[in-house]
Amino acid sequence: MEHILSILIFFPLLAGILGFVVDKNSAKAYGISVAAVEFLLSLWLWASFDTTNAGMQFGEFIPLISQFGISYNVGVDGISLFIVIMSALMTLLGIILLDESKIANMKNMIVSLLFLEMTMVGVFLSLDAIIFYLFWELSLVPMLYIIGAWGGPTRVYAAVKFFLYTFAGSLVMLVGLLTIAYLYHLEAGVWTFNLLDWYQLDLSVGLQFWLFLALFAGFAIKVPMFPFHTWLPHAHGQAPTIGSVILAAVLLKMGTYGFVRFSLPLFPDASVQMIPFILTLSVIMVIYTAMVAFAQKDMKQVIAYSSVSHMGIIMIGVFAMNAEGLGGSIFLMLSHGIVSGALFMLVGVIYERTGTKIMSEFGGLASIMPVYATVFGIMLMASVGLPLTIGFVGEFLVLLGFYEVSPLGTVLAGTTIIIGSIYMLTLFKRSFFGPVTNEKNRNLKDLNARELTALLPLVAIVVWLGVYPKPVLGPIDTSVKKLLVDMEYKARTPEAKETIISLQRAKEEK
Amino acid sequence: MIGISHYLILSGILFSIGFMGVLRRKNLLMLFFATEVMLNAVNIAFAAIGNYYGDLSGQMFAFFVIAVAASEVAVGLGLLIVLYKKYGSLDLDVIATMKG
Amino acid sequence: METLVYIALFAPFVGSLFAGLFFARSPKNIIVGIVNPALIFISFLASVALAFHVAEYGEVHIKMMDWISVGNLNIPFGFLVDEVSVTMMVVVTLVSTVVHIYSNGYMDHDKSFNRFFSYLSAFVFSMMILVMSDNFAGLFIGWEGVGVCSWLLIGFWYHKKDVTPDINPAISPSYAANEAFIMNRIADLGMLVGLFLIYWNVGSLQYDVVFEKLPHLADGLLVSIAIALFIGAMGKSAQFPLHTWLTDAMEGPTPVSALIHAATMVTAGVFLVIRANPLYSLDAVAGVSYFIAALGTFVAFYAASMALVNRDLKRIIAYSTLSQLGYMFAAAGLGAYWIALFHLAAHAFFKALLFLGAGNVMHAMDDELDLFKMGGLKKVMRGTYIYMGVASLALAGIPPLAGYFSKDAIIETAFNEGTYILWFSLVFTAGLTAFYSFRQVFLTFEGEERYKKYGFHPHEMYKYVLVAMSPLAILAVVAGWFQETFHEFIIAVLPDYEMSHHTHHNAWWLGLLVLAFAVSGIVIAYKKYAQKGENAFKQDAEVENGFLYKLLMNQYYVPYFYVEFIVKPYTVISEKFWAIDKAVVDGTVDMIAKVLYRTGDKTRTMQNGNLSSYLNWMGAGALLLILAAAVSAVMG
Amino acid sequence: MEAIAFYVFAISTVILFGITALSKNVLYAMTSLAAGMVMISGFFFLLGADFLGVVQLIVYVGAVMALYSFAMMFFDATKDIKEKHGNPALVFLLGGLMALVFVVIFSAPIIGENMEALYPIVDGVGNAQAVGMVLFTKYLVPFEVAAIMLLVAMIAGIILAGKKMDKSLTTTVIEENPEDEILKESR
Amino acid sequence: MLEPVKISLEALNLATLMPMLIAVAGGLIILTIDLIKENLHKSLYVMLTVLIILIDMGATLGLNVNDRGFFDVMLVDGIAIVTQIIILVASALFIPLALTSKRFHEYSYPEFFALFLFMLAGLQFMVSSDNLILIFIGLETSSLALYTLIALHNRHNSFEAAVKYFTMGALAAGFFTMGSAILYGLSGSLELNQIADALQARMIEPGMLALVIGGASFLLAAFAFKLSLFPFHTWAPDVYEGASAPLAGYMSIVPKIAAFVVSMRIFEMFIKLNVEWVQTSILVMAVITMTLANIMALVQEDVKRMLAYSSISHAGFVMAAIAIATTKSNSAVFLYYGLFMFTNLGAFAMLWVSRHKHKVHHARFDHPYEKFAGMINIMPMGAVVMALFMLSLAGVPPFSVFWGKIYIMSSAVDVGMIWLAIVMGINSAISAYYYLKLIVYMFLKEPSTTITEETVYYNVSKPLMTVLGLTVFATVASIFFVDPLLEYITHMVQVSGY
Repeated sequence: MEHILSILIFFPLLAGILGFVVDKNSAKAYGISVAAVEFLLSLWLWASFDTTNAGMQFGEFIPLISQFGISYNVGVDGISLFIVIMSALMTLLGIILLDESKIANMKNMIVSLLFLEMTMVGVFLSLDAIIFYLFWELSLVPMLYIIGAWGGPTRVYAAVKFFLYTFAGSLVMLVGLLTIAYLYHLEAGVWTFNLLDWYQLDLSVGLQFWLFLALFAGFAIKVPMFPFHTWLPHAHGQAPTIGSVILAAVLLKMGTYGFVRFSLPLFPDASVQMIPFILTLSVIMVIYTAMVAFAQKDMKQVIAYSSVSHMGIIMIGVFAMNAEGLGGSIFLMLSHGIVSGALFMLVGVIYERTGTKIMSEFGGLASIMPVYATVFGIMLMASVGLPLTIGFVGEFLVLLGFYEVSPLGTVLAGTTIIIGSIYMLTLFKRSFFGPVTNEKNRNLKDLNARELTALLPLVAIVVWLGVYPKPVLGPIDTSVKKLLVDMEYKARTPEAKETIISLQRAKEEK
Repeated sequence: MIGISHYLILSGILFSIGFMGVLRRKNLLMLFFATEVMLNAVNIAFAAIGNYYGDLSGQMFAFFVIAVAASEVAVGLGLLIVLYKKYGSLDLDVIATMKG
Repeated sequence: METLVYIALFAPFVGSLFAGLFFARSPKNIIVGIVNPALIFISFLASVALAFHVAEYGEVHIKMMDWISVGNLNIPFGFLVDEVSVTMMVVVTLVSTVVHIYSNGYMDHDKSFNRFFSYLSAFVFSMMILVMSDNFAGLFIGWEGVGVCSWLLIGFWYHKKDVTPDINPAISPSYAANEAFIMNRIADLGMLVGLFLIYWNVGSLQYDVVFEKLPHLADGLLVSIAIALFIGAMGKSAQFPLHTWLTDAMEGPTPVSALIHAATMVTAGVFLVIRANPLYSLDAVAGVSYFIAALGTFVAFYAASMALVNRDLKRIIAYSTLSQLGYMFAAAGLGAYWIALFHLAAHAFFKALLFLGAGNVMHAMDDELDLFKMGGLKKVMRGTYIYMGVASLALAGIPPLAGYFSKDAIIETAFNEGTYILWFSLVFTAGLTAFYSFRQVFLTFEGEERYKKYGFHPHEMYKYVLVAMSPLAILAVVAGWFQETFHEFIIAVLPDYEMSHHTHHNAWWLGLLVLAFAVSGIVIAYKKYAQKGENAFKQDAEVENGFLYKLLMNQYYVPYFYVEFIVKPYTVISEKFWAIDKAVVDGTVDMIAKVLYRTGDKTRTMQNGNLSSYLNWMGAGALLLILAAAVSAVMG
Repeated sequence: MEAIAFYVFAISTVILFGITALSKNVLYAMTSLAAGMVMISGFFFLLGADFLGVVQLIVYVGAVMALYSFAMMFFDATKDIKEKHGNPALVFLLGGLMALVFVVIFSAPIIGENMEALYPIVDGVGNAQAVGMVLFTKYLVPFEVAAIMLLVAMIAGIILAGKKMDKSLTTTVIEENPEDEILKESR
Repeated sequence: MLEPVKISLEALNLATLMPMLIAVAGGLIILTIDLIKENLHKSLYVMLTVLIILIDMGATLGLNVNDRGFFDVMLVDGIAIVTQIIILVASALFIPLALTSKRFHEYSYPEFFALFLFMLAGLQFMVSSDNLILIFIGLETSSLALYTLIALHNRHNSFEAAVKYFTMGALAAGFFTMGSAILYGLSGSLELNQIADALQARMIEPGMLALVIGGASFLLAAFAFKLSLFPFHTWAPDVYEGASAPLAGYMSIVPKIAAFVVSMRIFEMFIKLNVEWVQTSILVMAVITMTLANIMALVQEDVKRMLAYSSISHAGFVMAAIAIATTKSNSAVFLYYGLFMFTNLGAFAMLWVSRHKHKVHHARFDHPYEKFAGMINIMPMGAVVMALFMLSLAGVPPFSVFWGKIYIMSSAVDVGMIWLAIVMGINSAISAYYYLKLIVYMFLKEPSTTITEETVYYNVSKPLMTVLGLTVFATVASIFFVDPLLEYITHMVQVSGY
């Protein structure tokens, strides 16, 4: 399987195009089959992945616009491998969760999802800046449609805001990418957007700084970092369940992934310089959005803001710049994807039944829907980072790594475990505990087979990776270490070099 | 002695007169007159410069400008006629349905 | 031996899954009621076997598998069974077994019977991880695990609705559960910081590695680590100021209170300090240790004082638990780790017994908890009266019961260390302890039969439950007699603590003094609360309106303070932040869009459809260009 | 001599074109335009461009003016068109500034000293002859294109003014030509 | 006496004239056919025109690069050829749009096709010469034909549009001639290469700069009008609105690319002479144009008018490339227009497909946004196609316009004008709003009225679908042919010395 990556990227596209022909009533089955095949393919990728190799694997390189150095260039390493698998998994489960009786125009939904899957997988596998950008931008389109077509009352506003906000940021990023290519051209005399070539590029610290900012514009909005996060509550608030699931699970990860794949290795000095800035923003983001989450009345908004808060933790991990923090934050990307995806699914389940997401409409759901409450409880615990669930591993590692950067910051960011549990438990209490306050809810049905099929695998993963994260952490660790070594090698200023080294090892071993 | 500058400045002044006419005219027909003035003004300049260089190109250009002006008149008047048929007026304040 | 370790560890886990997966949705199933206690009992047997093994051959240290390994961090699932952990294991599994059996009776009519057992067994499992782990991360797993189980169990009757604090200070079980969880999380953050400090300075989280390297670290660092870990311990063991959750946790079913909030989980903090004794006994952190002792003493007194006036059967026991935890910390802080552990074990027995007895009373009184509505129950509940009497005697430190030995040792330690203020406080608190314990017992069982007024029809608990409680009763009596055996057993890992000659010399009158306090406490209680007829206890409005009474009744206004100065401001700030988020952060974005749009609307006027003005624009543009040209030419 | 001629012509053209640009009456404007163009041809003769002068007279004064006259008749030019001027000052300001700029620019020495004429005016050769020579060699292509342009203008004039324009097929739904059915997509 | 001139036919290099001659001949043939037999069906003329265009294209492709002909009046350099190809391809896509299933006035004239071909010839002359006279005549020929074509749509609007365009065009012609006169005065020549040499030699003379800049200003004004740069753009929205949709689309491509080439020839001469003022003012105009047009497009209610503003904005975008004046930026102009052509023509063709005889949905507009509400339900393929065009126009990769955009942005970055690249980026983001607006209407709104015979878009026909198919294909598959295209263009631009 030399071309496994291309197959992974283009299979959903092809299937999506063919999906136009599929009969309306069979669309969901079609979607499930395609997504399942895609997921199996991604598992196959994992199976044939060489976990000891830190570099890029399964690389493919086809020049597209040779004169301008744009090529179709893909590859996978430990960092991207699992995000790709997660994307495939979440798409599959999301499609399974779709309710045929509630979703008008299922075929369009399936086709958009398959296109979306292509772009997601494409973003994480691209090693060419322009191809990366291509998938990056393209991912907005199906999402726009999904939010806009199946969303809530102000869906159009939310969808357009989502699109424009992200689009604006990424255009600045594009200028940054073009500048890098130009600088490479100046130095090497050839045009290329090949990321691996760019890694060799030696940039002055000043340039690094500005380029970092340019790329920051694109990534930070996507993450979304405070104060660029306001599109997210709108998008989540209006999006249909599947939209929120994919948005939270995968699309947000593009931003943090971008930082890992681009900002850190390309601009080691600037990254080191920017540590205080980013970390300050992130810590604000963690605390501030967690508090805003607490103030929410709408269940989904709580989870939306909690996503922002958790993304802050991921950012902290990325800029902790040591194997623990960085590895942890990549793991946290996965875990946040799984957990927030599951939580959005769960909110979707209750929304489908009652048509509302306002917590005061609920109360005492645990008595009526015990299984639902149990699954929700498990996800909640994973979300607040309970050990032996997937959420703990990443959060622990991130905070651990961050401690080496800033103890005070860690204490501040660490409050996430407190305020995180405050809003989550409050949500749980308001909706699930207490007597049944709303008579309408008395006859709600518990999770049905379809919903269980979508949710139980996530529960299993939450527990499995919480107990035994090694198969995932291993490859991540290998690649992250290489990344850090490269960064240190590439850093120009001695201060940056020193910072990177000093963040790496425990004092005992220095 | 009349130098090149005299001709050119005259040409410029005539051009400005035409220019001003174009700007102020609301009657399309009279606006066309003003454009003719402008083109004629330029022709003087061409002829003068050509003369001072002892070169025929200027005269050539002027010649073609005259041709262009003539063609424009033909097309312009054709347009005016259909316009007049539809709007019943040549006033620019009337012919202003498309805006925004 | 590995097998035994795994049996001890996983038997409760199997029980939890068994009850949880197979019977979650079915109604009460007696199989669960049999299988789960049996599994815990197996775990107990394994623990006992391990204890003998350890006594003979020393510790068992096994590594099950890797857990997290990233960068230089390597955390395995490893288990260390040494004297300390095996003690805890035995205590935990023993109390758990009893509580499990007891729950059969207590939860008899509850429709969530199976769920209860599932949670309870899960708790035991978490607790076992906590005590058996061979590294700090593993400890943290258990630490959080018991937290969650505690959350689940406190909120077990989640369907109850929220009421105002003057009706029920805990508001509702689910509220209390959340409070407990969040309070614990605050402390956990401290614990995590401690872990981070250890990792970055030692490079490992394994106990053996860490303790070996600790002495080489800088003093300041050691102090930080000690403080951070102790903050963790404060939360779990409900030390001031993180203590309010414990009394509210009484919202949970009584077996839970017995097991979690008296015998086992709340002692985890003490366990942590004992486990980390190589750290706390370092000279560099002597200040911290002394602070621990002082705080423990303070809490001992502070909690006891609140217990004096409370009318709630379970809350009194909860305060007493707090108070006893204070004793344990006092001992641990003063370096007498083995004494702390000894008191921990003894306390587990009699306190669990006390709680279970209280459970019987509640069961009999239809979950009524107000002491003033009880009285004279001894007639119908003789067995329970005996149990609670014994437990209270033990708690009060009356020889030859368990409490006498363990508590006396602590008080003696305080004397021995020359910390006389602590010593006297502890002695005085012992008197208070005796008073409030017996106030409670007498109000419940002696005196007028006030319950009749309220129309209760109390009845004794099932026989088998009473039988099942007997091991605890026996242990509450006899545990103290094995002090020396335990001492020999435990000093293999814990530093020995011997009283000085001087203390030995004074031991007799010290003991007598404590006893005197205790007995007088009981006597006063008897006088006041056990009488019938004319002297019968009556509520005294004058006292109840007194400042002191109100202060104590309102728990020194600490919960009030928390609500007014933390919870409410937090809510308000959150709302404000949300408003800011919408108006300012999001508003700015929308503003940009609006400004652009309005500009578009404004500039539209330029396109007014009039050719003449178009021509003017064009002419002006051309002229502008030329003028700019002229200007730039002049400038250039 | 030349100076006198120049100033006479100059002043008269400026006045005449001024009337063209400012007069309210179409007739005056047109008449002065025609007269001005005659004066312009005077300049051409003055500058030795005899051919151009003749062309100017024929084309402008002859053809163009004739066209305008016809058009004027068509538009019923006797009725004065009231021109509303929103901002007359601006117009004069723009025109005045433009003139000023020209004066400034053209006061600079525009003519190069050592320029070689590409198509020099040879002494003793008649202007028309010389022009013909250049026109039919170098400028043959533009000349032909100009022919096309005139053709275009002619066609445009004819069809725009034609009767066929009176009934628009664009806006009226007439019975569709059966032939157009072939283009109709089956809906 | 004058010597008789003897010139061999070969020296004239008549081949350079071939493409234009074919177009002119074609026009004449059509006129002749009409003379012989009247009332022939328009499809005949359409196909004839397409054939002529194809033959023209063949002749164009057969031209030798950097050839001069006919006393050096003709200049067939790389950019001339590339431009002609773009013009011809756009024309070949434009003409079949006449074959709608509803009848529209202009296509009932065979003269329409003849005028079209003459216009083509004019444009071809205009781009393949560096002689100001020929440029002027070519420009005027094409413009006059174009005015007529617009008016032939035969509605109130179209006359108004044609007159507005015509009048402003006349003023622009005045500017052009005055600018040429000044240059002629400075250099004694009307050929750009000689003007360049002469100016080079005279630049040091005092006072020269004012004259040079003055001349440049007039020319700039003239071409800014043609390219619809601020503040000379005011005609564009009205003319686009008044013209028929395909013609509007055509106008946004063909006359503009021709004008771009001439601007390239003229203004880069100044830039190479280090007249910084020209560069600065072009940049300022370009930036204002793209921004202002974008902002005004935001508030439009009619899709066609929105597309008009969007075309203005795109022109501003590309004009910036002229100011950058490197080989890369010049190549980018052609790349951009080569790709933009497909998308924009496609978008206008979609409007054409949805055209009704009456203004069904709005008192004034043919294509208000409301008309497209719920199009996904009425005409799903049409909606998808239109959405693709909109995304492409917004610069979403991998659709065609994106490649042009990044190439221009990259060329801006290359000369250190990062601010310009960022301005372009932000403008793209703003523009995304109004493109999205249409997508929102098509996909996310319910149809405004119940679907009746009147509201269904049945102007569609096989030829239209073919054209749409081609444009969609080019828009979507651009990623695969950008490479050879770019290589070809860069080669052509390079050999032309730009």
